Amino acid sequence: MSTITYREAIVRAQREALAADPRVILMGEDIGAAGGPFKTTEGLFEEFGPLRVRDTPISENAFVGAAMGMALTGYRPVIELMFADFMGVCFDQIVNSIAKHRFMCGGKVAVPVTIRAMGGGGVRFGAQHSQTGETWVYQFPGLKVFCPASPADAYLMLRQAIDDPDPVIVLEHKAMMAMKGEIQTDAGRWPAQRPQVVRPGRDVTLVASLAMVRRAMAAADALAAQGIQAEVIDLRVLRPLVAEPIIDSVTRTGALVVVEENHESGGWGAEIVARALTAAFDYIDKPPVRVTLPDWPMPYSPALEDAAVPSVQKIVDAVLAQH
Amino acid sequence: MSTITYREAIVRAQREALAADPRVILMGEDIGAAGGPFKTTEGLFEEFGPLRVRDTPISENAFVGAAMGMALTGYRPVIELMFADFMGVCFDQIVNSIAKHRFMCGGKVAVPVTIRAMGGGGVRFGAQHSQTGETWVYQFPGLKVFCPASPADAYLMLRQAIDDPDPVIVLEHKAMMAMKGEIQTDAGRWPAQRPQVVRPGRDVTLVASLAMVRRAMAAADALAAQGIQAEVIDLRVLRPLVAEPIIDSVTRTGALVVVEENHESGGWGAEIVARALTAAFDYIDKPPVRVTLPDWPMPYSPALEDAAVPSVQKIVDAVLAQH
Amino acid sequence: MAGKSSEATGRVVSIASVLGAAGARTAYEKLLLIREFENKVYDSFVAGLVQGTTHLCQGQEAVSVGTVMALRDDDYLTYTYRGHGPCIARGMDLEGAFAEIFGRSTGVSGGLGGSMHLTDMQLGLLGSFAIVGAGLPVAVGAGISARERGIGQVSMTWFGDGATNIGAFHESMNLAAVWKLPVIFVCENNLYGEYSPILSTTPMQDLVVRASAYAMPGVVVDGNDVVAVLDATRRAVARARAGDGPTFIECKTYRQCGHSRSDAGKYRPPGELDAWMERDPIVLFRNRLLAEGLLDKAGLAATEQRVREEVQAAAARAAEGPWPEVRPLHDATYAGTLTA
Amino acid sequence: MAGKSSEATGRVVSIASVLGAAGARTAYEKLLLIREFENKVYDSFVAGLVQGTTHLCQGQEAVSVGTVMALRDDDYLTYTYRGHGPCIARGMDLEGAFAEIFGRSTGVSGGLGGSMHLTDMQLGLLGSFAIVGAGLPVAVGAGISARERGIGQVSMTWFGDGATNIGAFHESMNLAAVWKLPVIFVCENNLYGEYSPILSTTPMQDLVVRASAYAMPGVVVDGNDVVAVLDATRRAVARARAGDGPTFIECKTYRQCGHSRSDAGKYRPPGELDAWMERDPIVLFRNRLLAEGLLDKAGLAATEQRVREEVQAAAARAAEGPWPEVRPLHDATYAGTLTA
Ligand SMILES: Cc1ncc(C[n+]2csc(CCOP(=O)(O)OP(=O)(O)O)c2C)c(N)n1
Ligand SMILES: Cc1ncc(C[n+]2csc(CCOP(=O)(O)OP(=O)(O)O)c2C)c(N)n1
Ligand SMILES: [Mg+2]
Ligand SMILES: [Mg+2]
Repeated sequence: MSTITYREAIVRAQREALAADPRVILMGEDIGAAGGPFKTTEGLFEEFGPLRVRDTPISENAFVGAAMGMALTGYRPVIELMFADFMGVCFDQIVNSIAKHRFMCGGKVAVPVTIRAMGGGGVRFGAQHSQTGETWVYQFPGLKVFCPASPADAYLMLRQAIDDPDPVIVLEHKAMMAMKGEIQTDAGRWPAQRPQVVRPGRDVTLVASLAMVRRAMAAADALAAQGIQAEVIDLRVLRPLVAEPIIDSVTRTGALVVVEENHESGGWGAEIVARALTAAFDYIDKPPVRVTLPDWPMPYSPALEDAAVPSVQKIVDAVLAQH
Repeated sequence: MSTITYREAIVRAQREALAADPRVILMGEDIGAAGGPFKTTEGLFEEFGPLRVRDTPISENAFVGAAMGMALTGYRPVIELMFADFMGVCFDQIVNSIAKHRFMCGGKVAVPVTIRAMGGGGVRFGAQHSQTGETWVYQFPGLKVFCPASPADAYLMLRQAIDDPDPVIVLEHKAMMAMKGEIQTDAGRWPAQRPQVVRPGRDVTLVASLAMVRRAMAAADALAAQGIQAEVIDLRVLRPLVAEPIIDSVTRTGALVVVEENHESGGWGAEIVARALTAAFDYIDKPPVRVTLPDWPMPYSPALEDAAVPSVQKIVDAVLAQH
Repeated sequence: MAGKSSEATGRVVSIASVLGAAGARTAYEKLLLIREFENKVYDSFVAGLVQGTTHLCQGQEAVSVGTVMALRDDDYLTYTYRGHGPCIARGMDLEGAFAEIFGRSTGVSGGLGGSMHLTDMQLGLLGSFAIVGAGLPVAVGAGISARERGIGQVSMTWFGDGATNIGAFHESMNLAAVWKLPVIFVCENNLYGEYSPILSTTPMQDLVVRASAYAMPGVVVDGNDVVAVLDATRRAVARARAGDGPTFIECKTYRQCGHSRSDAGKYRPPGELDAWMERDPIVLFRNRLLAEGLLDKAGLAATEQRVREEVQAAAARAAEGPWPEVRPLHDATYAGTLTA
Repeated sequence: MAGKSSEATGRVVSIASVLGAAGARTAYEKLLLIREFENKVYDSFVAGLVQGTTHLCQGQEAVSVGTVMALRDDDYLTYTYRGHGPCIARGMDLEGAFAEIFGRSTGVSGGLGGSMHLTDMQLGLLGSFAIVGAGLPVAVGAGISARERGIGQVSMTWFGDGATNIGAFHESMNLAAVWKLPVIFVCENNLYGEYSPILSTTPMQDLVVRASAYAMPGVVVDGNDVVAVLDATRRAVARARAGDGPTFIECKTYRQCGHSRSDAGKYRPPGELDAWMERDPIVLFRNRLLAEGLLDKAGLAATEQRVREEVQAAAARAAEGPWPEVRPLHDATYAGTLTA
C-alpha cells in the first residue's frame, strides 16, 4: 500500500507494465519528453526511451489503428488519446476494427490494445473537451470499458487493461488527477472486474462512476445526517457490465438512484435502471431516479458548467424527493 | 395517397425537396449518375444536374463537415452516407461539430444538415456493414434522430428532416428498401414527431423501431391468435425522445416489451424501460423484457445472422414468457 | 507553382505599394490589437478571470492580419482554438470577445463557447474548432456555398503545422481541389504542435510540398512579415474569386508563448525563442513603417496608446458582465421547436 | 524518385531474369488460381450459394501475385473487401476461403467474417477491411512490430485509388514515413471507386505524386504485368528490409467486372473494357511465357486444367461444409474470460 495521486497511479501502472513486459509500447501525442499533456507519462520517456514511449503526429485514426496492427503481431500497445472527445476522430478504428476484429476472424486472434482517454467536465474546457466518452463506447461488444474512480482503480485497472488479451478502453477523469488515495500493488488483492459497494447502506442504492463516485459519497454523508443510509456502488466496469452487485443492493434497499456525467437519453443510467428493475422487480418500491447532465452540450461558463454537472446537492435532493 | 416502396419514398422526398428549394443540395458517394448504391437517388442527377446532386470522393469526414459549412452559409445539404457503419469515419464532425456548433455559438446559428445513412442487418453484409447506428448518435443533444419504419415515414421524415432548422440524422433500414406502402403527401396530415401507436392492444406494449416494427406487428398477430392483445408502438424519433405515448400505453397495458436491433447494453431499449418504469411505476405489473441483438458483432453466416436479429418468434416467446 | 517554394518567399515588397498609407496604419493597429488582446487574456488568466485553458498567438499576428486584410466583408472564415487572431483582425467586438473568454452572458456566444470557440456570423466568423483539423471541412463547405452563390466570395481557413497530419486536412484539400472551390488554406507553420517539433511528426519542414498532392498551388511566405502575407494572400484570393480554385499558403512563423496556459515551453532549443523574438512581426513592421516614413514615432506611440486603452477598457467592461443565468438551454441547443 | 513516374514504368524486364523458370510457373499458377477462384465465387453467387455481396478482382490478379511473391513467410499483410487476390496469392486454403464466403463453419473464420473478411494469421494475413482505408493504419502498426523485432520483416497493405482520398491513407503514409517503417503501400489504381471514375473524385490520374507529400519514394508500375509488379515490389521490399523506410507503389490496372454483385458497370465509356481485356494480365503473361519459351502450350494447358479442377473441387467441398452451430459467441468476441 502507498498513498499517491490518481495521476501518479496512472504513471506508475505504465512504468510497471513497461518494466515487466518488453512488448508494452506507449504511443500518443506529446507523451514523450513532455510527459503527456496531463503529465500521465511523466518520467517514462527518460526511463524507457523513444521507442517504448512514442510521440505521435496528430493522427489518431492512424495510431489507434496501428495499435491494432501491433497487437495482432505480438506487441501490447498502450495508447494515450488525451481528451476522450478525440475518440470522434478515430471512432472507426475503435468500434469497427478493434472491437470486431477478433470476432470477424472467428475468434482466432486476440487484440490486446489499451486505449487511455481522459474525459469529464468541471474544468472549463467547453463542449468539445468535457465529455466522459462512457456512452460512446460501452455499447460495443468486443470492447471492455474501465472507469477508474480512485487512485487505486486508476492503478489496478490500467495494469489489468494492459495485461488483458482484449481491447480495453480506460476512461480516466481529468477532474480527479490530483485526488489522493492508497493503491494496492498486490494483484492477488485486486477486486473482481465488476461494480463494487464502496459504502454500505440500507435505504437507497446510489450507483455512480468516475468523478460522480466522490460526489455520491459526499451525498451519502449528507443523507446520513438526515437519517437516510445510502449504499454507494462504484460502477467501475461499463462493459462487460456485471449487474449482480447492483441487483443485490437494490433488492436490499428497494430504491435506486443513478448518478452519471452523461446526458439522460443514452446514458448508462438507463441500462442500470432497466437491469435492476427487471431483475429485482418485486423488491423495488420507489420509482428510480437518474441524476445526469442536462440535455445540452457542456457550457463553458463556470456558472453554467457547475450547474450542469451533477452536484452533491442535486444527488441529495434526488434521494430526498424519492423518499 | 399513393403506394410506393420505401426506397421510392426516399427518392421522392428528395426530388420534392430539390424542386421546392434551390438551397437543397445532395452529396454522397455515387449518388449521381449511378443513382446511389441503394438506388435511393435514382433519376435525381438527370433531373437536377451535377451541382445539386454531387458525387463525392471517399472522404466522409470532409463532406459531412462541408455540409455544416454549407448549412452555416445558407444552403440545406442532404448527405447520403451509404452504410450507417460509416459514421465511424466522420463521427467527429457529427458529434463534436454538427451537434454542438449552434450551442457553442450561444444559439445564434442554425445548422440545417440532413444526414441519411442506411443500417441494419439481415442482408449478409457482416459485422462492419450491418449496424443500425441508432445507439451511436441518439445520445447527443443538438442532433435529431429519425427512424422511418414504413414508406410513409421514409417519405415524410426525410421531408421534415430537410425542412428542419436543426441537424437530423435519418437512419434508414436497408432490409426495408422494397417494402411497399402508402405515403401521405399532405404535410397537414403528418403525425407529430413522436412515437406512434401502430396497433392498439390492451395486454402488453411492444415498442420497436425500423425493421423491428414489422416483426413486432407480426408478433402481435401471432399473439392475438393466442388471446394476447399487444399494442405496438413505432418509436420513430429517437431524439428528442418523447416518452408520453409509451408511458400512456404501459399505464394501460401494465407490461412492456421492447424490440430493437442493437445490443442490449447501450441499446435505446434501456432508455424506454427506464422512462416507462419511472413514470408509470405503479401501473406496471410485470418485469419488462428487452428483445435485442446478442452481445456479439453481427455474424456473416446466414444461419447465425438470422439467429441474431430478433425474430417474430423470439418476440412472441418473450411476451408469452412475461405473461 | 505547385509544390515549389513560391516566388513570394524572400521577395521584399514595399509597404506603400501593397497597403498604402491608410492600409499601413490599419495593419499596424490590428497587429497591436491582437497582441494587446492576447497579453490581456494572459493577464486575466493569471488574475483568475479566465479558467480552463487558452491558446494564445503572440508572434503570429502578422498571419492573421495579412490574410484577413485580403478578404471582403462577405467572405467566410474558420479557424482554431488558437483563433483569437483572425477574430480580432476581422473586427470582432473586443468586449464581446473578452466577455466570452471570461464566461459572461455578454460574450459573443453568451458564455456558452469560451476561449476556444469565438464566433460571429455577422462577420463571417463561422467557427473556431477545438478539434485539430475540424475547421477545414467546414471551410470547404462554405466554399461550396460561395461557389454556388456565384458572387465571388471566398472561404479561408487557418490551421497549424501539426494539423497537416490529420485526415481532415487531406480530405479537405482534395475536395477543394477536385471541385475547384474558392478556399484559401492558411497553414500557420509555427514549428510546433503542442510540445512536438515539426520534424518529429512530419517528414519535412516545408509543408507547401503537400499542396502538390492535390494539384493545388502552394506558396510559402514569411509569416512574420504582414506585407508579404497580405501580398501572397491577395493573389490567392484573386485566383479563388476568378474561379480558379484553392490555394495553400504556408506562413512560416513562431509561437512566442507556450502551447496553452500550462506550458512553459521547455522543449525549445536554447536561443530559438530569442532569435524569433528579434523577428517579432510587430517590431519588424514598426521599423519598416518608420523606415518607409509612413508613420513617425509620435504617430506610432499615439496608436499604441489608443490600442492599449481600447483593449484595457474592453476587458474592464467585459469583467463587469453578468454571469449567464442558470436556465434550461434547449433553445441554445436546437433552433426548431421541440415536441418534447 | 519521389513524386515522379518511376523508372519502373515502361521498362520491359525478361521473365526469366526476374522469376526464373520455376518462379514463372508459380506465378502463372497463382494468377490462374485467383482468376478461377473469383469466377467460381461469381458463379456461386448466381447459384445462390453466396448471399449478401462480394467484390471480385478479375483483371487485377497480377498486382496480387507480383506483390505477394516479393514477400517472405513472416511478413504481414492487410487488404480490403476486394481482397481475395492477396489471400489466394499468399496460399490461403481454398476450401477454407470458399467455405467462409459460403458462410460455413469450415470457413477460415468459421463463417463469422464472410467474403469481405478473409484472414489467416498463420500466413500473416492480418485482416481484410470493409471500411475504405481502414487497413492502412493496421499495416503501419504491423510495420512498427516488424521494425521493433528487427529481423527484417515488412508489412504490406493493398488499397484502391478511391482510398487515397480518405483520411486514414494520409495519416498512415505520414506515420510510416516519419518513423521510417518497413511498410509497402500498394495502390491498385483500377480507375474507379465503385462507379466513380478517378478524375471525378481526385484532381489527378497519377496517384504516385501523393507519395512526395510524405517524402516517400513512389513508383508507378504496369499492374497488369506481373513481372514488372514483382520487380518493383522487390526493390521496395529490399529498401524496407534494409531499414530505409516505406515505399508507395501505384499499380495501374483495371477491374474487369462490376464493383460488387449488383453492378453492371454501365458507367464505363464505350470501348474501355474491351481495350483492357486485351491487356488481360493472364493473357499477357501467358503470351510472354510462350514467347520466352518458359512453358509450352501443353504445359500451360496442363496447369490450367489442374488449377481449374483444384478450384472446383475446393468449392464443392466447401459447399458441403456444415452451417455454424447457433450458440453463444462470447468466446469469439473476447479472448479473455468474462466475469459476467
Ligand atoms: C484531433 C485532436 N487531437 C489532438 C488535439 C490536442 N491538441 C490541441 S492543439 C494541438 C497541437 C496542434 O498543433 P498545430 O496544428 O501545429 O497548431 P498550433 O497549436 O501550433 O497553432 C493538439 C495536439 C486536438 N485538439 N484534437
Ligand atoms: C469509409 C467508407 N466509405 C465508403 C465505403 C463504400 N465503398 C466500398 S468500396 C468503395 C470504393 C473504393 O474504391 P477504391 O478504393 O478505388 O477500391 P476498389 O473498390 O476499386 O478496389 C466504396 C466507396 C466504405 N466501404 N467505406
Ligand atoms: Mg503549430
Ligand atoms: Mg478503385
